[in-house]
Amino acid sequence: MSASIGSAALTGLLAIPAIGALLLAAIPGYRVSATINAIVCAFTLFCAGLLYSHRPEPSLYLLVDDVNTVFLIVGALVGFTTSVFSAGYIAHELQTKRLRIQDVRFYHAMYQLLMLAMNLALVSNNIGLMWVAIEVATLTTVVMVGIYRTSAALEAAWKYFILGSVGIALALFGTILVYLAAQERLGQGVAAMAWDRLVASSATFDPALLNLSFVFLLLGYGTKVGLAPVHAWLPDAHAEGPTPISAVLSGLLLNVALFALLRFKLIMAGNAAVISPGPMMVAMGLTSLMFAGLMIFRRRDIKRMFAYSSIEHMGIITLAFGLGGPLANFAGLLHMAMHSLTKSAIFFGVGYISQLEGTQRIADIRGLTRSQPLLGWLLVAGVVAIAGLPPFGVFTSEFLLVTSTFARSPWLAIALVTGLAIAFSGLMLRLHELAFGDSGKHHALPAYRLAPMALHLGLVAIAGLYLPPAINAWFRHVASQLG
Amino acid sequence: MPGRSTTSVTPFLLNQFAAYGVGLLLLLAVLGILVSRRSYGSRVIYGSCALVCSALAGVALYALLAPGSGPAAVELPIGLPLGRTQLGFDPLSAAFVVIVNLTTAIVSAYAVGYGRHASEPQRVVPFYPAFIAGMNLVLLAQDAFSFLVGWEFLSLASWALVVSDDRSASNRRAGLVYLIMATGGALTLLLAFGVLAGPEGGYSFDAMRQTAAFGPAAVVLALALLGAGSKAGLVPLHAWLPLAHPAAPSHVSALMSGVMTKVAVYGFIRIVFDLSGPPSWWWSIPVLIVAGITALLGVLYALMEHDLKRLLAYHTVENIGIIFIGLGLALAFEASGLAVAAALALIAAIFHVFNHSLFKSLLFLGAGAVLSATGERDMERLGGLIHRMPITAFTFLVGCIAISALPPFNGFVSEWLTFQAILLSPQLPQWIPRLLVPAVGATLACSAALAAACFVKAFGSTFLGRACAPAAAAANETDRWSLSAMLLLAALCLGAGVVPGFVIDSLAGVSELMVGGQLAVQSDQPWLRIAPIDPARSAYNGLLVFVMIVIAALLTAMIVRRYASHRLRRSHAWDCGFPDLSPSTQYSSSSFAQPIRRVFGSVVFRARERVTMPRPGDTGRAKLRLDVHDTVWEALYDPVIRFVNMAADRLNGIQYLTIRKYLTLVFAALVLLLVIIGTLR
Amino acid sequence: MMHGWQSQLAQLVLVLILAPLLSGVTRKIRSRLLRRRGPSVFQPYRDLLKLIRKEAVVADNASWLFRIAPYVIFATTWVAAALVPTFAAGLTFSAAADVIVIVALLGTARFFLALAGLDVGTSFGGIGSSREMMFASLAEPAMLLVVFTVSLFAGSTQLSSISAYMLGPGVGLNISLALALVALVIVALAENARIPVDNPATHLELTMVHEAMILEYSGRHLAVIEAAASLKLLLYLSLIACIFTPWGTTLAGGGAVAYAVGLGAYVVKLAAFGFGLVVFETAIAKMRVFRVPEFLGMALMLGLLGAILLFVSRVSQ
Amino acid sequence: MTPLETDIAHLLAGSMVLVSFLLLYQDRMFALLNIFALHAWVLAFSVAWQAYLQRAPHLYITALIALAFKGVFIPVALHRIVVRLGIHRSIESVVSIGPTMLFGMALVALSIVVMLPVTEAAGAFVREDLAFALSIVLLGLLMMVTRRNAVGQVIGFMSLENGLVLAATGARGMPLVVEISVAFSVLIAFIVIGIFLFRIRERFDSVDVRALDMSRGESA
Repeated sequence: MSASIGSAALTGLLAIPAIGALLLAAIPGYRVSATINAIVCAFTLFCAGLLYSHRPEPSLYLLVDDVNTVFLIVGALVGFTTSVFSAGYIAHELQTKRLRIQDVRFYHAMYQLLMLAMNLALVSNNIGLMWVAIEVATLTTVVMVGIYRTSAALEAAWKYFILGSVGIALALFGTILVYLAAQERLGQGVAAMAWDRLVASSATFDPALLNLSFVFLLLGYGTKVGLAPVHAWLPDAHAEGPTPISAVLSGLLLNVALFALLRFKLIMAGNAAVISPGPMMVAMGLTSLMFAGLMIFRRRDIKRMFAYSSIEHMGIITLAFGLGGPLANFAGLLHMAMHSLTKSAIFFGVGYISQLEGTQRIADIRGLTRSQPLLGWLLVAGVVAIAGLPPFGVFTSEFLLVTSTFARSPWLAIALVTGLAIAFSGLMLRLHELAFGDSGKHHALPAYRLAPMALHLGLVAIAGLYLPPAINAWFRHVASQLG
Repeated sequence: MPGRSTTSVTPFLLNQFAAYGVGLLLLLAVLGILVSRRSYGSRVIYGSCALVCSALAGVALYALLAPGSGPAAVELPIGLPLGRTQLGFDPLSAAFVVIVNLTTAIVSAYAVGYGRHASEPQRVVPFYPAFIAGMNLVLLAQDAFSFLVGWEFLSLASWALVVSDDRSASNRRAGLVYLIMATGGALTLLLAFGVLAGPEGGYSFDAMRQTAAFGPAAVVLALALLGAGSKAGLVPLHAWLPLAHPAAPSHVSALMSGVMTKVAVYGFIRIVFDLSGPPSWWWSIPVLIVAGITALLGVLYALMEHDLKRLLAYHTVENIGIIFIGLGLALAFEASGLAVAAALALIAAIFHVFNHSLFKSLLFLGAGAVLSATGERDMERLGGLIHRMPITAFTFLVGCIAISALPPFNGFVSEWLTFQAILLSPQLPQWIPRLLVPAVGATLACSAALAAACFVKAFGSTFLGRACAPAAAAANETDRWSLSAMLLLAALCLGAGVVPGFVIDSLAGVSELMVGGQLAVQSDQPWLRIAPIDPARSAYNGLLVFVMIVIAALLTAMIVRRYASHRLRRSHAWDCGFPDLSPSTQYSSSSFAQPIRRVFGSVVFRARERVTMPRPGDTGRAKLRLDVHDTVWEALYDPVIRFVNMAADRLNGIQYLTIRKYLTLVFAALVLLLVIIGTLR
Repeated sequence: MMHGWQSQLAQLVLVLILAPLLSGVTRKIRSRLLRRRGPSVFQPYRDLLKLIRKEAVVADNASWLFRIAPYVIFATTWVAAALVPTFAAGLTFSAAADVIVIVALLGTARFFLALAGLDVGTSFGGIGSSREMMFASLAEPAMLLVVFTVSLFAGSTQLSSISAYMLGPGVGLNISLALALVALVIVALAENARIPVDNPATHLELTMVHEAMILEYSGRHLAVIEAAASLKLLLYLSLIACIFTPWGTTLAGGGAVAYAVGLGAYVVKLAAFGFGLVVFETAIAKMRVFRVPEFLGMALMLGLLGAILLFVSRVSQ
Repeated sequence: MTPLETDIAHLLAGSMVLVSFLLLYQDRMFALLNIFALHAWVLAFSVAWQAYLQRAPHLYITALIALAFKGVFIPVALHRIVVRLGIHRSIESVVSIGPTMLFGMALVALSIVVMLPVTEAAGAFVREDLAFALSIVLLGLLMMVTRRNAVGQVIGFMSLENGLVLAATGARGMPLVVEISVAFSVLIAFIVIGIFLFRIRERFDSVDVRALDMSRGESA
């Protein structure tokens, strides 16, 4: 019974966005299409929610387990709230003639296509299928980043496209290597690409091939995650694309790529003879943390700054998963979820800010807590949350991460703390310029437009103080699975 | 449960009260958002804060004095996913809760009146209760997570209060520096708890006490010194303090300076004395050295200052130094098994915590009254206020005497106890502390004397002499609420000075718990005197001294009245026959400090005076140019900032590479990893 | 067991009576050494009475602080003086305060004196106050280090116990004690505004310290302050006496004879110290103001040296 | 399979590496295009050979795609672009040819070294083949990095991708090979169109910092 509901939900999870994409491609009016977009996302969220309690039978191509359910639900939630935010945002873009009506039509179709691709990447049991899905997701975001057709936007899209393609190529090579390692044991054909079987029997695989493959996968999918030094596309793509897309990129796509990395890490973990992937991930995570933290100091574009903050947090999460162990994995999962919610909330706010102020230059934005108090204070709350101060959830995960790390390798913990402090200082430096001081302007923004942002931050705050036992147990279970 | 009468107040019940108190304060913060714009809003919030705090203080006092009230923590379902939040009293936290909330209650009462001057109450009122709640949460926390949550929440709320007047760039800078340093401190504490908790994360304090600290305890000490020290304001981590404390509204400055720094002291005691096991003797060395430097530098900074609130903030640094001297001695004694001496030193420190929270907030409230009456913080532009605001002047004078450690007020008692502890140090078996302690004692004495000089300057140039600016000449006495609050604090300063025995006795539980020793019960001593070790060795009777002074003064006055002429003529000042000159000729605060600046400052602050005299016949005006350097900032903070900026600049180039170069990065990473894979096997 | 309360009362009165006489005597000797006849030794009493009978002239903008300050100063100094054993040790109140308290009481007096100097808002008052506090910032720690040294010997900070210990057999000549004595003398000179730190007789504006602070006082207020000053001198001399030359001091439970002996011994000591003081003063010249810190710094160093020597030498006790 | 068959497979794969070196060496535009066409043809043959060896007819499709799309269409298209944009003169490369070749050698050595530990169980066939494929990938990447010219970089990317296809077809019975090759063809089409649309005359990195400042509000 439960399984059948599950399979229905799974079908919905993939079918609904697909139908939505076709539908939205057909509908011209943006009001209608924006509403439909939100509704479709709501249905998708519903299906994702169903999957939490009802699991379908795993097939060779699709698999729903505890791990990807976490990513699915977080992703679907962010996707839904973003679609709500995007409705208002896009309307403004139309008024200001930055987008034409057919752009919007294209945009909505692509939005659903992106949702589809990401859901597929998450639920796919077949590593080849996962690779295809992630490539599709990348291409859709590429065209959405370039949608403004300004020289900067095209340049960003182009950079994203080229680097992304190389990343894809590397990831594919890694995938092929994994298949080669597997087909010795599991025989040729699809079976040797089914993730669950790979994990089950990875102990017997050829370690040398696995080592080699992980190098390519780490760099290939790491490009998508935005880990330094293969991060280069990320800041510009965030800065030049429409803000909803920045929110989706930071809130979802990075997680999906990270999820792919995790899947392969688990395969590696199954084999005793391989060079442990942990240190590599830790190294890249730490590099990204330090690098992004320092880059924040020199940013003049508000969206690009928060994009770097995304790199920083992806670094932290990668570091946590690289460390492994129940505490660190738990911290990583929690941090991932919290970062998705918080960062997308921040981008919602930033979207409104750039629209109200008519600029993304930090130097031109002052005293938001005066010009638009609610928005300003929400931004302050968001930055405080992302910087890892209580009562927000990011603090909880950083607390767990740092305390558990110190016990295992003190120097790493000290480096981690240094990186956190640097990034914190950078963010606060900019926040003081943005939020405080005198601002001649006074912006009118209806409060309900801020509902998605408030919702996210509210969730993060609640999670920081009280994680419901169910979720808590669930995360711990997943953490234990992540080895 | 059966067999227990429902009327008896159990520890658990007290802890519940405390938890409710914190919750109530948080509710007030939410309420504050709603009502702060109303006319009555601020009064309601501040008033209820005063009530809640006095209630909390009462509960904590009961928990401190009631026999057999051991910790039975309240467990809340909220908090860390891997363990529950535990709130509760033990003697240490109870003592600090009393200290914090007593002062906070009075300050809140002051704020009821003072709050009317706030131009933007909505930027102050909501954060005020949150601030208090944060402090109480830190004190009540019985596990690392809620401790740190409280700690950071406290920083956050006080930061919001510091930038409450965000129009001035200096305030924004103050807020930035403060928040960054506070978070840096919190991160180091995070590491400290990481050491104490160990790999599988025993985050409750009980678990930490039972399991030996993972890793060397020296690390814990260093991290605690950094973490707690940065919030308490130990030199050289004090840099944020003189920026942030004056920036906030005066009643908040009073809390930040008088109370919040004490929460940091609590954190240090909790970690070093309680959680990290028995100390080894050399722990006291770094603590004593840092503390001595802090005490001396703090007061010297204060002497160089002519902004009233900054001066007070720097004095907080000095007093923190004095407190940590006591703590360092306690560590040395405890490590050498001299339990009674350790108890004496610890109690001296905590007693000074109590005293400082009283007179420092009193002084800040006075400064606030002056600020709201004249709109001036710069002492060069004040003066003569004793005529316009006599009661404020009187209470401020009391505060000055108390903080200068002069009998019969409370500041003297705690320093006297510290001196007694210093005099016990020859019992220490090790050489190094025996060499160090007298030097520390000299430092303590020196800083006490300099403090007296500094407060002669502060009171003199603010309240005495002639007004240097029209604003000061037109000032009016402040409102009733504020006055009564300041009078109450002044009375407490005197009370704690004349009957210190009660305070010492009520701290017995703390010393027993922390260093495993107690002083003799002081209330047994005749005539309310205190004799910490032995009456024949040293004793002090504040009450008697006070009474004697009063009687002597009255007697003299009576005799003079009886026999002397009563004629009294008002006339111009004599001033060696100089004609009555403009107020600008009188000694300003910086000219008052000039001799001391020449004696001490030339070394510490590289203070240089350059006088340019016009040649005889030349009618140009003479110029005195004075430049003073903040050596600590220049030596420690500037390099760090420069380094970060340099690194940021270097890396910033990576933002502007071309796609081909980015590809080169990818390629390089790939080749590197392949080489690693190729070589590792 | 203690002395009766009468002896404490007696001391209270005694110091009050002896103080002006002491300054009278020193002045007399001083002028003799300068080949002048000089005023009678009772001149100080006459001055005080004269001042008391004169009308008090108070500056226009003097505050209430200006008028109560003299009484506070006098009262604190008097109490401090009453707590130092003079002719008898272990008096009723001596348990109420140890030597640290006495030093601090003098600090209170100085605090108010400096404030009074600032109150009227003249330049000279400011000069006096700031210099006084600068001296104090070095003199007080030096004094406390002397206290450390001495009380480490006696294992107590109670003056009675200290003098009792000094009478005892345990004390020989000790380098720390010698250093402490020198330091204490320097401090005493500074605190009592004597040459070479300050000149009690001068009214040359730029050299004044103590006189500059009380420049605005007149009449009864001035009288009270002068009395306090002489009390302070007496206090320091008797402090030196009871620590370093406690011989003849009446211990608890002595009879009338013992009291007489103690009193006699005390007067003799005062006279001797007074003479020594004057000889020293006439022998040397006054320093520039900014030489004084070096002078006092020497005291501080001596005190620290003595204390550290003692802290270290007290290893195995 | 007979040794001869595997040897032929080796021969084809090895000759692809050789052609990659030729690409790396080539510095005249049209010649570059022709050599890339050759690269694609060799790939097509080796894929077809694999199809024959593995009895996997679907691989013939891949071979066909390689032949038609990369062997014919793309070179022609690029040829026209080059003419249209008038950039047929020559290709300035960042590093001069000599060092590039040496580095290429080093890369081949590296790829063989990392492949050595692969157990014989994995089959000599796979191991050698993979070594070749890996070196082709690395050489392609090297070419992308060293060439300043957009066309040159596209060709580098395509040769890289040829290496992937070689590996994919070498992996016996790997599913989705066809789909993947199609997907990649789409990708390459995008890139070529992009070059054509955005008039990226000289190189990907034509956008210089000052231009970015204006567009991004990110002055260095």
